[in-house]
Order: sequence, then structure tokens, then C-alpha cells
Amino acid sequence: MTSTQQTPLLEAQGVGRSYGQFIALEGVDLRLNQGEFVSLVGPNGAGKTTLVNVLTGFVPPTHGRVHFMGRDIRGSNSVELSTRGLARAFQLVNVFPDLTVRDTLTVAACSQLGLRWRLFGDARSHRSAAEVVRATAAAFRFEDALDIVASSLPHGKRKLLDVASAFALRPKVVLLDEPTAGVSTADKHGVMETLLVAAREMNVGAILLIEHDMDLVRRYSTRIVAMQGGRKIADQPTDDFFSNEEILSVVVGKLEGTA
Amino acid sequence: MSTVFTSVASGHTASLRDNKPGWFARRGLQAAIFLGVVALAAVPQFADAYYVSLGIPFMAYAVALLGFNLLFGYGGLLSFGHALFLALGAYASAISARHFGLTSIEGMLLCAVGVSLLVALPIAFVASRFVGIFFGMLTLSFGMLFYSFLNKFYHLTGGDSGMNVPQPTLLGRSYAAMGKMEFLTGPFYYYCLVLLALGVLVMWGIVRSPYGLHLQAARDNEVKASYLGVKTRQVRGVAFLISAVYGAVGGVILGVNTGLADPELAYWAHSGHLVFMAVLGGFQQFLGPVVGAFVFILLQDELQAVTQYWRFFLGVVLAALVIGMPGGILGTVRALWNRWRKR
Amino acid sequence: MSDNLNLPRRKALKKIGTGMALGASGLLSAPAFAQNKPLKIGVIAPRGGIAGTAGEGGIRAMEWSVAKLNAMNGIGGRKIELVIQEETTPKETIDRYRKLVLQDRVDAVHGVISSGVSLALAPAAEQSQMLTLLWDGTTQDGVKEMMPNPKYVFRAIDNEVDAVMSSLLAIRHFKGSMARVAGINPDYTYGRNTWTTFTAILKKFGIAHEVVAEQWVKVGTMDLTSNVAALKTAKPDVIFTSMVFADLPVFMRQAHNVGLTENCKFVIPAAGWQHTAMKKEFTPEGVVFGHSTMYFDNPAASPLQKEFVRWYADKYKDYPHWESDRAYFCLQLYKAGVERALAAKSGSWPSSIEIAMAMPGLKVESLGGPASMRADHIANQVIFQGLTTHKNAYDFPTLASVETMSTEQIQKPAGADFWQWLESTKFKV
Amino acid sequence: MASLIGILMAGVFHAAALFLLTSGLQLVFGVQRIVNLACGSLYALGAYVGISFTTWALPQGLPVPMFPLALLAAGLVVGLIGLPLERLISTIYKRPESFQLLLTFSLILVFQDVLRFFWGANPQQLANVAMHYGSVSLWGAQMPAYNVFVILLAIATAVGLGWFLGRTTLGKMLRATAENREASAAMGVNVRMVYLLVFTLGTTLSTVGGAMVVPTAAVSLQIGVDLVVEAFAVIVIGGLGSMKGAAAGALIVGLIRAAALVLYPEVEVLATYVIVLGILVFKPSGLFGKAAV
Repeated sequence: MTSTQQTPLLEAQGVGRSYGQFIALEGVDLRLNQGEFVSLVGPNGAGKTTLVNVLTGFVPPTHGRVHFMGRDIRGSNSVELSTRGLARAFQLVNVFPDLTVRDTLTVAACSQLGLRWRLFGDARSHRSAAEVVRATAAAFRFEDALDIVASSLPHGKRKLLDVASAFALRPKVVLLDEPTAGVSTADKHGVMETLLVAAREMNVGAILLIEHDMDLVRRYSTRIVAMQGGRKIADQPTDDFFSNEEILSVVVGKLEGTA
Repeated sequence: MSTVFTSVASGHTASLRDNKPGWFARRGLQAAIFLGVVALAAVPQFADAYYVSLGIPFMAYAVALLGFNLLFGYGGLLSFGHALFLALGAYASAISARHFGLTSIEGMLLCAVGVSLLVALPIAFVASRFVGIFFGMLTLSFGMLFYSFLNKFYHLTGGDSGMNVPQPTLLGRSYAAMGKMEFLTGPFYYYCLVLLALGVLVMWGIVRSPYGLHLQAARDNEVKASYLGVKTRQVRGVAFLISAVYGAVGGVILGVNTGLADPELAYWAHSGHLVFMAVLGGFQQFLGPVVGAFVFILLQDELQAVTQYWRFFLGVVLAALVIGMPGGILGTVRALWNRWRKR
Repeated sequence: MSDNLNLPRRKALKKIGTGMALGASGLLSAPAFAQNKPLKIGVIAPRGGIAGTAGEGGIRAMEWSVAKLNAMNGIGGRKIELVIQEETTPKETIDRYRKLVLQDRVDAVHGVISSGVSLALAPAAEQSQMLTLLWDGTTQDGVKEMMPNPKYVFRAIDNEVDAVMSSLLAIRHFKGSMARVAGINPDYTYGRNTWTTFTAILKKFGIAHEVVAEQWVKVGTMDLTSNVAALKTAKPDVIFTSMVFADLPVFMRQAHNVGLTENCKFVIPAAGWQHTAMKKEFTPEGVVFGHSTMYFDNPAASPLQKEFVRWYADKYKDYPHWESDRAYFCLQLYKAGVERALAAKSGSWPSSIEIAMAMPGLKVESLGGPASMRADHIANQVIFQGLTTHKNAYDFPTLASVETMSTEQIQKPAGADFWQWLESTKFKV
Repeated sequence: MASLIGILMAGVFHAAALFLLTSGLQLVFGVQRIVNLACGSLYALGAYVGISFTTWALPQGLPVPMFPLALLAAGLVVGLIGLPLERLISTIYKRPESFQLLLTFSLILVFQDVLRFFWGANPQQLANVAMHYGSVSLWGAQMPAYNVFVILLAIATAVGLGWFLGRTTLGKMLRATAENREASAAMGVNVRMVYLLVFTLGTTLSTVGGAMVVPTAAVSLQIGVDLVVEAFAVIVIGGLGSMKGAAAGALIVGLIRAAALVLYPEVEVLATYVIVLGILVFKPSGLFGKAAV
């Protein structure tokens, strides 16, 4: 399914990140191609979040380089990358407590449309921004919640809003950090379904998902990257991965240990 | 950074619901603005001249606070040195009058706006890196730096005795024939009212613009905002510039009202009074600062009339507000209104 | 709270319009009902902060003399009623001034100590044609700009006279030991002017001297240890300081505590405001010590002053300083002015301009002694200074011998520019 | 030489006073992340009460050499005002930082008039008892013995606080709470009591400072407002919440001022602000502070 010919949307080559003595990340290669849904698994402290931080330009790598759509991201921070189509949703529920759903989405829409420095004119009634908001809201079933203040949304919805706001950037690549954490097992699939539908509707190029729940991973990903101690220990299509007992035991075992 | 930040954000519990198109926010606000302007326009017709004259400092502060609250209410940044810009406005008009013979208020305003931008630019550059207490302390330091500058460089500023701000012409029309009081309570009063109305409209535009949204996003959660393409630092910097301009315009009005630009305008306690007004009216409401300025002026006047210990009572009122009524007057009114509508 | 706030507006509605018409255009209450209506005098003086002492001295004298006047039928048959407002920053004070003019509709305003405030008030006074008598002088440069030939504003003195006199005394007493002079003065116009005056007069008299230290103290600074240390390193023969507030005794004590007072003379033109705080234990003898227009312990004082000082000492356990005299002078001058104008109008109440016109040339008996108003609305006074002595019953020094000068010699004449006058005029030591 | 020492000592003395003013501020911020704008007012309060109590006690037969004890006692007693104040401020612990500035600013207004109500407008000073100890001569530079005593007091306070925070169990508890409130709460630390204690201790440091320094100077209604600026300069330079910082900041401000007065008096005030801004721009956390942002 992965074709090595096409230039990957997101590519990391031997990236490493160390804080003083502590090495959080070491020699990690990663390719994310058009149409892929890659899951990033591994025990806590395996360096998953650090990797995402590096990939999104939030922290610069101490070794190696990262290319987004063929361009080295060195020197460009998360703000630029996010407007260039590299979006990220968070582990924590931290949308803007005081803004309504509409406004939260509009924030993203405005940066993506480069309306940042418009000092006048109601952002909400700007045609193309409103269109992006409408589309995103539709994709995430937010139509009837548009004017609710984020902090008063139900928990599951809030997580979704976080994701939705990332999608409102009309990104090529989305990095999702446990979008279903704290969501009841029953709802998890619901969240993932909406998410995937949305991704399709808004033609997102590729998704990188950090996830502990192996059912979700197995069910949705096209490829799985496993990490441990800051190193990549596996990078295989889903089926191969789940047939690879020893790696699975490392990941799952550690997981049970921590869970 | 985010820790400091979220702590700032979490405070805006009541939130600036002006974003929310409810009756109160849309119709209510427009109605309030319209009625307010009409009422203020009517004041000189019936009120005692003294209260009309109080209307001018009120409008000066109202304008300044609109800007101040873009920083505080919408940006989550509490400046404890904002009096700097009122002083700057007053001095700018004094200097432009003395050295460039500018006698038109428009000239003074332009001069004030220009100077305030020049001064605010470097400060904004430094200050935009900070939030919370550090922002407060930084702005306080800048304010006091300017205060001691005004005292030290007396050849330029007149030191403690300040500089004369002459009675200006309005729209090229001179009112020199008129007594100062008649000028202030007559044409100048209405001129300020127009300035205030414009200030409100412009600010109303700004807070709802894409930029305004980005500013609030940066206030609520810096990291998340940056991942939605919000240039948090620049956004804050611009907010500082805008608030500086508003402050300077307010300063010009104050200067003309007093007829003097003096260093005390820049003293940090004066900044404290600005903060007081914002909280009094409700910094989480668009019109809060305007209401705050209005109530503060009358409150201070009444207190001074009844006791020489008016500072004590001001302090008590502020403490009570901060602890019991953080929403300020408008915030409380709105809360009551919403409760009433729920029934 | 909100009730409280509607109050002013309700008040406002009662006096529709009239307030402005009368107040602003200053047509004072019409003669018809004038006599039976109390005469309102607004008083603006600092009550807190660094200048609080000065303000109190004035207000107390005001209340004392008003009580006396009201005992006999007030001024021109009208009982006097004081409306006291606090003097703070110019911006705030001007609002209170307007309150006095427009709302309390006072007949005149007395008081004001800080230059900044008086400079802000003076134009407003002229504009609203409100008779305004300033207790304490305002600095040269500001006055030229803000109150050129005033019609309604009167000043009890011109600020720099004290400095002129003590400079002359310094020369009289310290001549020959003034090779190294140092100045430590408040960091505002008054401080700078007095220091310039001092050095200018030294030059004028060809006193060979070197300025070894020049310091400017932020008003209200309470720790002057570093300043004192810096002065000590300069090894001055004479130190001139025009500090007037609570920082003066602090400075004196800290200077004494490092032995600066042992072999160095001091010249303090305006020490009077702090005289009771300048304790013997740190204020040496032989200091040129200025009491301006009233010296409480003057053996040659008038019975009037003696009576006042006694009353003051009994009531406040303290001794009055010159601000009491200024306040008393302004009230007496106003009284005399009103009476002269009344006489001219054969009894019907005069307008404020008529009173203003009547005041120049008037001589009145003030606490400190006789004083008169000049044509340029600055008063002529007698200034009391001298060298300090410890030979007295108090815990603070008094004057060994009272030396007096009339401002006719040491105050710039009407219409003159202070600095030019200082250049040209011939003083005698 | 002598004169140089003289200036140096003057600077150090000023620094000592500043340290006594800011140590309380730093302690409270270090543990509670609370900035108390009213620190100057508390300092003033200590000074006023100290003066009144001492002037009352001396005629009652308190031997003059004992006057520092009277001041100390006064300072300690009024320090207890920290208890109600902490309760007051505790109402906004959960609010954004800005609210601390607001609430403590209101305290400044209140204090200013309370002090005026009891002591009047006139600045107060203590009779020159400080000179009872005469003056000492260090390498030819003369200085009142009492000033040296104040310097020693400041050093003692610094060392004492260091020992208290570093060595004692209670001190360790405080630092733990500073590091992580929840964790230490979980470990059974009574956070509420800790805050009450720390804040009162901080208040007491300010009031005692005011009381002990006042014999060398005087106290006016204004200093409550004026000192805030100097205090801020010190803690910004030194770094918020750090005792070392308070000491370093105080020394820098004190010495700079002393030096400026000799070399170039014109810049006395400006110099301090320039340094403060320099620090804020280039090392926002201050010399010893944890990262500012």
C-alpha cells in the first residue's frame, strides 16, 4: 500500500532529541504517505509525544531532519507549519474555555485563510471563513452546538472540538495525540468514526495517531510504528504488526504494566 | 509558559460572551450604546455645569479604558503602567502646541497617536513575551521609567510644574472667545462624546474581527492557539499598540481638561486607578470599562465630598469587587439578566 | 452603591442651568440677598502625603481666624463658611476646584501649596473669574507661561525670596569659609531655582568658590544615607539645601550621624515648615535657618502672633510655621479688599472683579507682621531668618538673633523677570 | 579610601533596608506564587507602630539602650495582621494572577488612609535614640553603630531564613509545598496552614523591617506607594521568589544608587530602571529566579 516512489507528506530522517544527558528520542525514521493512517504505539515514556513535538516544529530536533511536503521544516515553528497544513490535536482537553464552538473553529479558519491581521469586519460573517466553519461543523456533527461556549460542552464533544479545530485548518496531515483518552470505550469508536468520515470529507492527506487502545489501532490503522525508549522498534503494516508476537508483547505488556 | 497562561485564562470564567449572538449581546449592546450616547448628549441640557465638567474626565478615561481592556479583558494582560500613555497623550499635545504651534485638537490627537506608537513599539516588543505578574511588573517599570524621565528632563517637559495644554480649536473652529468652562462643557464635551462613540465602534469592530478572535484564543490557551496558526506574541504586541493609542487619545482629552500635562499622570498609582475602573465596570464585558469610568468618577466625587478618607472607601470597594463581584457591575447585571431570562 | 450614585444627578436636576450661568461667568450672588447669605470661602490644601504638614498649618490658622471674624460679624456683615478640599495631583485638584466654583459656588478660593497645582489652577481661575488667593508661591518659569498679568489670582509671595535672603545671610556670616560649596536640593523646579539663585548670588559678590557636589533628591525619599555619604566625600565648607518636607530633618539627622555637621556650615532657606522636627541633637548651632514670613518665637512679635502661637501650642502641642501666616494674610487681605469695594459701592455687595481691583495697594496686619499687596498681585512680606542657637527651652533650635528683610529689597519688582533682576540688582549684605 | 568605604557602607546599608523590605515578598511568592503590592504599606505600618510603641515605652522606664527590643516587639506584634490578610487573599488563590495585583492594590489604598487616620498627615520619626550607640569608624569612614546593626540584622535574617527553609522540617515542608502543592497535600501537608504561616511570616518580615529601619530615617504616608517600585526593582533583578535574589537585587540597587550619587547624581533614579529593564529583556527570570515565562 505504501509506495516508496512518491514523496511522503511528512518524513523524518534519523531525528533525535536529547535534554542534557537524557535522550528522549534517537535515530527515528518515519514516513507518512498520502492516504495513510499510521498509529504510533509504545509504552509511556517511549518518546511518542516528543516525536510529535519534533515533527510539528514545537521543539527542534537535536539530530536529523524533518521534511513536510518535501520542505525541510527547520526554522519554521508550529504556527507556520499549522497554516501550511500540518495540524495537531492534543492529549489534554484544552480548547479555549471562553470561546464558542463557532469562534474556536473560526480561529483556525482565519489563520488558514490568512485573515490574521484583519482588524475589522466580523470574523464570523466572513464568507469563506464561515464556509470552512460550516463544513467542519457538519463533518463533526457540531451544527447545532455552534454557539455553545466550549467549556460547557460535554467531555467527549470537547475532545472532538479539539480535533475539529485542527481539521478546520484544512490540513494535509493531522497528528492526533490520543483523541479518545478519557472517552468511554463505548464512545471511542464513535469518535474514531466521525473523525475518519471528517478526514475523508475534508480530504486530509494522512493521519498519525498516538493511541494505547490496541483495538482502535488494529481496526483503523494502515500501518503501525512502535516505539520504546526513544527508539523505533517496529514499522509494519497492521496485519504483520499484530502477527509479530514479541514486539506486541513489548508494547502491550508494558501497556498492561502502566495501565 | 502554558501553565502561567492557562492560569490567566481560567480566570475569565464569565467570558466575553459578546461573541455569542444572544439578545443581550447583540440588540442589548447596540441599544446600550445608542441610549448611552443619547443620554450623554442630553446631560449638558439639564445637569449642573459641575457634573457636565465631570463628563470630560469620564470620557477621557472611557476611551483610554476601551484600549486598556483590549489588553486586559480580551488579551488577559494586566498592565500596571498604562497611565504612561495617558501622560504621553497629554504631553504630546502640550509639546505640539508649544514647539510646533499646533492649536487644533486634530493636530494634537495625530501627534499623540504618532508618539504613543513610537513609544509603545519597543515596549510592546519586550512586553509581548510576558503574561501574568511579569507583564504587570514590566509595564509598571516602564511607566515609572517614564515618570522619572518627565521629572529629570525638565528642559523638555517642565519637570514637576508640567507643561501648559492650551485651549485647542475644534475642526479648525476657534472658541477662544468662550470661557474655558463654557468651552469644556459645550463644544468640547460634544467633541469628546463623538470621539468616545467612534472609539467604541472601532473597538467593537476590533474585538469581533479575526484578529480579535486570535487575541482571545491566545489568552485562553497559548499552545493550542499556536497550533491553530495564532501568532500569539505578535497578536499581543498589536493589542498593546492599539491600547497605547487609545490611552494617548484619552490623555489628550485629560490634558485639555486640566490645561496642564504633569508627571503625576504617569505615576503608577494612576495606572492603578485605570485598573480599578476596568474591574469596577467589569473587564469581561465590552462596555464594562466605560461603565467603570462613569461610576468611578461619580463615586470618587461623592466620597471626597463626604469624607477626607475617601481612599479607604475606594480600597474597600475594590477589594469587595475583586473578591465578591469579579464580574464587576456589568458582569453582575448580565448574570442577573440571564437568570431572569431563564425563568 | 447605585443609590448613592444617583444622588448627584438628583441634586443636579434641582439646579437646572443656573449653576453654569452663574458659576461659570462668575457673577456672584446678587447684592439684594447677599448680606444675609454666608460668605463661602473654598480652601484647597494638602492634607496627606509629604506636604500634609504645610497644609495643616494653613487650615488651622484659617479656622482660628474665621472663628474670630465670625465672632464679630464676619466679613462685610456676612458670616464666613469654609469649604475645604484636599490638594492632590493637578488633574484631580482642578476637578475639586471646579466643584468649589460651580457647585459650592464659593465667593473665593484660598490655599494651594504645590507649584504644579497652582499652575493648573491659575488659568482656570482667570477663566472662571474666581478670586483665588494662593498661599505659597509658584516657580518663576511656570508663572510666566501660565499666569501672565493675572486679574483674579493673587500670590502671598514669590518663591525664591527665602533663598535670596539666606544666600545673603550665608555671605554675611560665612564669608571667607566658602571655598567648597555643595547643594542637596529637591529634584523639582523650586529646588533647582533656589540652588541657581544661591550660586548666582555667590558669583555676584565675587565669592571664590568651587561647587563640589550637586545633588537632587526625589521628594519624599526617606533614606538619604547614600546622599550624605556622597556629600561627605566632597568635603564641603557650606551645604545649601532647600528641602522643605519631612526629608529635611531626616537629611539633617543622617548628616549629623556621620559627622557631616561637625566642620561644615548649613544654609536652609525654608527650614521653617519642619522647625519643630529639627531636633537639637542633630541640628547644630550656627545654621542659616529660614522661617519665611513668620517666626513663632520672635521676641518682637505682635500681640496677635503671640496670641495665635499660644492658642496653637495649647490646641496642637506644636508650634506654627509660616503657612499659618500665609493663610491668615490671604484671609485678611480678602477681608480688606471686600470692605474697600463695599465702601466704594456704598454697601451693595461687590463683584469679584471689583474686589480684585480693590486689593492691590492694601496693607494688612498679618501674623508675622505687616504685609501689603503689590500691583502685580504678589505680596510684600517681611522674611525672618537667622543663625540657630540651642539656648532655649525647646528640644529644637531657635534663632540666636532674628534677622529680617523686607521683600521690597529681595523680591523681584513688579513685571520684572526674576533672573534678569537677580543679575542687575544691587543687594546689600 | 575612607570616603570610598563610606559610600560603600551607605550603599550596603540601603541594600540592607531593601532586603528587609523584600525578603517577606520573596518568601510569600516563593511558596504561594503571590505578589503582594502592599508590602510597602506593611513596612510603613511596622515603622509607624514601632515609633509610637517606642516613644511610649521609653518614658515608662524602658532603658534607652533597649529601644531596639521595643521596635522588634512592635514589628512582631503588628506582623500578626498577616493572619487576617491571608484569609482575605485566600479568597482569590484560584483566580488568575492579575487578581493578586488588584486585591493587594486595594490594600494599599486602605492602608494609606488607616495610617493617616491614626498618625495624621505628618511624617513620623523617632527621637534620635539611634545615636545612643554612637558611631563606629570603619577604615576611617564614620557610620552610626545602629546602621551597622541594621546591616547585621539583614544578614542575620538572610542566614536565618536560609537555615529555616533549608534545614528545618517545617522549612522543607514549605519548599515541598512550593514545588508541588497537590503532592504535598497528598502527603498530608496541611496546605492551608502552610499558606497561613508563610504569609504571616512574610508580613512580619516586612513590619519588623519597617520598625527596625525607621530610627535611621522617618516614615510618611507616601512610602507605602513609593517603596513598591524599589521593591519591584529588587525582586525583578534578583528573580521572583528567590532569597538569594532578594539579597543580590538589594545589593545591586543599593550600591548602584550610592555610586550614581557620587559619580553622576543625575542618573540616580534612571539607573535602577535601566538595569531592571535590561534584566527583564535579557534574563527575564532575574539573576536567581526560576524561568519567568
